[in-house]
Amino acid sequence: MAMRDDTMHEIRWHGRGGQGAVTAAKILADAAFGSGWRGVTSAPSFGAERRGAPVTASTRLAAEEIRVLSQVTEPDVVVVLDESLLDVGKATAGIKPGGVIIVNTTRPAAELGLAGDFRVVAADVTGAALEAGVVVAGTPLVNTAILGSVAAATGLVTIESVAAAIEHVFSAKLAEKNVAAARLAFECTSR
Amino acid sequence: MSHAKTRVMTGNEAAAHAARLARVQVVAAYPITPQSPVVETLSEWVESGELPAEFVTVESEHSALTVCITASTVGARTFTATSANGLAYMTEQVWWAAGARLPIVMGIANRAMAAPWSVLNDQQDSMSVRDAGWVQLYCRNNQEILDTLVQAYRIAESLYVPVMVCYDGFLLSHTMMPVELPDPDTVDAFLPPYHPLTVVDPDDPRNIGPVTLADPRPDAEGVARNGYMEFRALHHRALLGALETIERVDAEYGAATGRTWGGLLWEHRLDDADVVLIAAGSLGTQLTVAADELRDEGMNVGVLGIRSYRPFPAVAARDALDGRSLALVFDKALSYGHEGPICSDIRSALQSRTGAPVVYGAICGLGGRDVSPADLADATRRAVADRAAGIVDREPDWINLHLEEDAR
Amino acid sequence: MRDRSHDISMSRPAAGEAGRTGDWRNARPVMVAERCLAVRQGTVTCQICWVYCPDACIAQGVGPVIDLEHCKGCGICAEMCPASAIQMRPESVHGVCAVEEGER
Amino acid sequence: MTRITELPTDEVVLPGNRACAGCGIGIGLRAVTKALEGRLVLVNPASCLTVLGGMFPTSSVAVPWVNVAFPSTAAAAAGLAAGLRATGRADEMTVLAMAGDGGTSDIGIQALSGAAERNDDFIYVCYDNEAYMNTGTQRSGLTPRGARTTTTWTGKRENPKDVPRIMEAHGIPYLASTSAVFPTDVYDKVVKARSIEGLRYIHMSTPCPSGWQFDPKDTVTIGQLAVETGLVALYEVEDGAFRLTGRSASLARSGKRKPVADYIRMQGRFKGMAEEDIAAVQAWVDQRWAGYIARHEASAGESTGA
Repeated sequence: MAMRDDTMHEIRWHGRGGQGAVTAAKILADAAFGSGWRGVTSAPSFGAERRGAPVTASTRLAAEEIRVLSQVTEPDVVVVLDESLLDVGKATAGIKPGGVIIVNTTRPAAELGLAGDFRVVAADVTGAALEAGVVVAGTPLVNTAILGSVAAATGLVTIESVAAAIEHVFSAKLAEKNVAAARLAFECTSR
Repeated sequence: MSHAKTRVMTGNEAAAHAARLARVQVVAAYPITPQSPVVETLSEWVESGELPAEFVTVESEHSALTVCITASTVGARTFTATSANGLAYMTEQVWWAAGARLPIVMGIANRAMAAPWSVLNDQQDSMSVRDAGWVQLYCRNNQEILDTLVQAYRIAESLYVPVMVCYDGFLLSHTMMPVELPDPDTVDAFLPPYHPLTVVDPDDPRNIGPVTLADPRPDAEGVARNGYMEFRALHHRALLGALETIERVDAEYGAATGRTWGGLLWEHRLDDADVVLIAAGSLGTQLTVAADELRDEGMNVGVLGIRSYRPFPAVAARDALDGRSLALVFDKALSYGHEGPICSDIRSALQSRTGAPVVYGAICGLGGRDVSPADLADATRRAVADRAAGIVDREPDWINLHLEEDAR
Repeated sequence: MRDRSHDISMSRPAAGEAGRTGDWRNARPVMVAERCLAVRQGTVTCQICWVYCPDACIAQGVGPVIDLEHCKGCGICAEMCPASAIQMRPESVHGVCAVEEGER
Repeated sequence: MTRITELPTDEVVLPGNRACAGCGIGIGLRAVTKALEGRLVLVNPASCLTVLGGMFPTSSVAVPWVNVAFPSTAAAAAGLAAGLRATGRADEMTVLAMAGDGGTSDIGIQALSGAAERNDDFIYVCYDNEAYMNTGTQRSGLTPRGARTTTTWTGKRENPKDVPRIMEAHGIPYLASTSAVFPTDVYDKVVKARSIEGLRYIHMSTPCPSGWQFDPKDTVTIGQLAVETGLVALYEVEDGAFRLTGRSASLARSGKRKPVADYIRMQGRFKGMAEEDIAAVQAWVDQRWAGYIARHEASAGESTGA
């Protein structure tokens, strides 16, 4: 079992190159810092990223400074930006007993075929992104919306801190849409 | 300090902020993973006018350091950054910058050397130029990257030696963590303007860095001036002087900002430790987690971190290790055919010292091989067992190595 | 005392960096003033010897002046002089047994 | 065109330096520095010019001089220009890079190409003595066909690169080809270059008695012959307009180019060169010369509105 600082929470992100998983991991770290976590880190899957290829990223949250920099192998929380990654990305690998996996899907959690000692949270994050108009070149971008789902499903960060962290990244106009998407997803995700 | 603010940022962003706070005047760099975001950020600030500096978009790392060399020669404060093969490509100029006594500061996002290709972290790149006459400082986290880069200008410009600030690629360069940005006025007060030794003036012409013979040679007035070897001796003296300067600058930075980083070496639970774990960079950070775990198991373990690798704080390391039973040195680099470079330096520091600990080496993390605190704790347990068995000479322990031949 | 650890290799200009390079010569340029165009016209004209001297050993003038301490004896000035006013004379004249008196 | 007696008399090249007797560099360097009135900083990589400059603690050239690594000349000049701008001293001096043919066409071409593409603000003079003379006459990318060097014992088989054309392809604001033994041509070109902003490239043919193997007294004669045969052309390209200058312009008018054999037979480096090889060089020169004439006339036509 991996060693960790007391009260450390480890989140692993699964996305595809271009979906913004790395940005989501960063925004969550910023939101967590805004929510009062003194120790936060976020890291991309190290190495070259290519559009469309599966990528992972990680975020760690702790009450104190984080001193663990190695890869997240036993996450407390797994976030899946695209349902198609459940098959190819080994999304459930290593999930800590009692952990949670959050999946962007239109299907109910029970139909995802995920079994283990963890909670499965299904949310139509794409629906939230579309509703809020977070669409780039005809494609809905879910990386900000899903932060609302993470806030709802884990309670690790407040939706207000997520909103503030999104505002740090985007211009005012873009931030407004992205925050709206996150809030919608927050409302639609089971606690 | 009142205006200091904390933001969550990558190590590369922290490096860029440090260059901005130091008010660098000329930046030149060439893209290479994982360093590139540093110069992308700086070029954005130069284009937006946020950083009033010259940004030269050079065609190679060799030229990047060249631009810093000549800009520094005419008195500009300069910055560049690179990694791995980029550092290797500029190696000729790494030597030139030091021999010319130019206070250039360079960020190194440590990355493994090719071949085979790897963009991931180890420290082979900077360790391979340790002898070039630069100060080399290694950072534990992103805050230390920012603070050390600012300190580096003070060190460099006091001693007229260039400084390399090394931080682990991806593990720090691309990992976000909270970093407090000091107030610009605080940095300005800490870092006075750069006054070059070099004179570039048509009314007082000098020939800088000419052919210099082995022996002293008289000038036009018949006064004997240094030969090459005298200049090298003075350069060495400056590096040795850096031992004191690095500590003093860190302390003064602490007085200005409230943060110090241990000067040459840093320690974690070392006081009564019988077993000392040694490493440079973020590996040292992870060692503290392993040490805490082993302490919980009742093992007297502490950590000695190498912040200044050149100059090597041999006396301080010797004093810190005196009377311990085991020093276990973790290297993310290798002198092929011998052992890890930090391990060799620790051995030489302790040489012929009675009461010195047995020194074991461990090689880990080459080419980005993941190494967790648990792995480090396991390696420590193995070493402690070997020590208890009375083994003095031991081959380096390769952590997490899975050779095919071993599997058969 | 000044901290010499900051000394760097930085030269100051002076003539004769390579010593008395006049010693390099096998033959020396000798000015035959009455043939020199500048002398004949009494004005700073021609100056071809001056402009072509690689070592700046010839000072412009009505009758240019050659710095024999540093002149390496390449002979370009003599070769290019349109009036044959500069002649290259051997520094030493060799004989079989005895040394004859030369120009020096 | 400036006359010899109109050239400034101030000298920054000091007598008693370390260059070989009869070295063409001294003639060219004097003309270049006169054109800049001594208000310059010289960037110099390892080369014969380094030897001329002298050894610590004495310098033979009374201008600020920055020694740099062999491949780095153009980048070093770019850094000086940037550093002088950053410290508010850009108006105090012209940055002048001066490197040999090897330092320019071989090891230095990457940095030079980069600086040209960025149009960095300095003058680059390649003094072309057609081999690595400082290290003992090894062939460079600019060694002519037929020349024996210590790495082409039976004579080089290839023609040299046309570096000015390579530089012209970068679209730099000013480019010139000149010869050290035409000091007023050098002077006028550097004076013109001085007033232009951006990267200005000047290719300066520089005869070398030691490496080319001729009597040092013949440095100017040989250099003039190179121009009179058309092997070296004096020209400039300003904002794309090509113009032959000085002796080359008068040759273009008279059409009386001398045969390259006259030039080749005067030099020990071409000893034993086969007639067919000399003929091949002649053909190569004829073709290049025809190109110069065509461009010269085309530009002249444009400038007169024809």
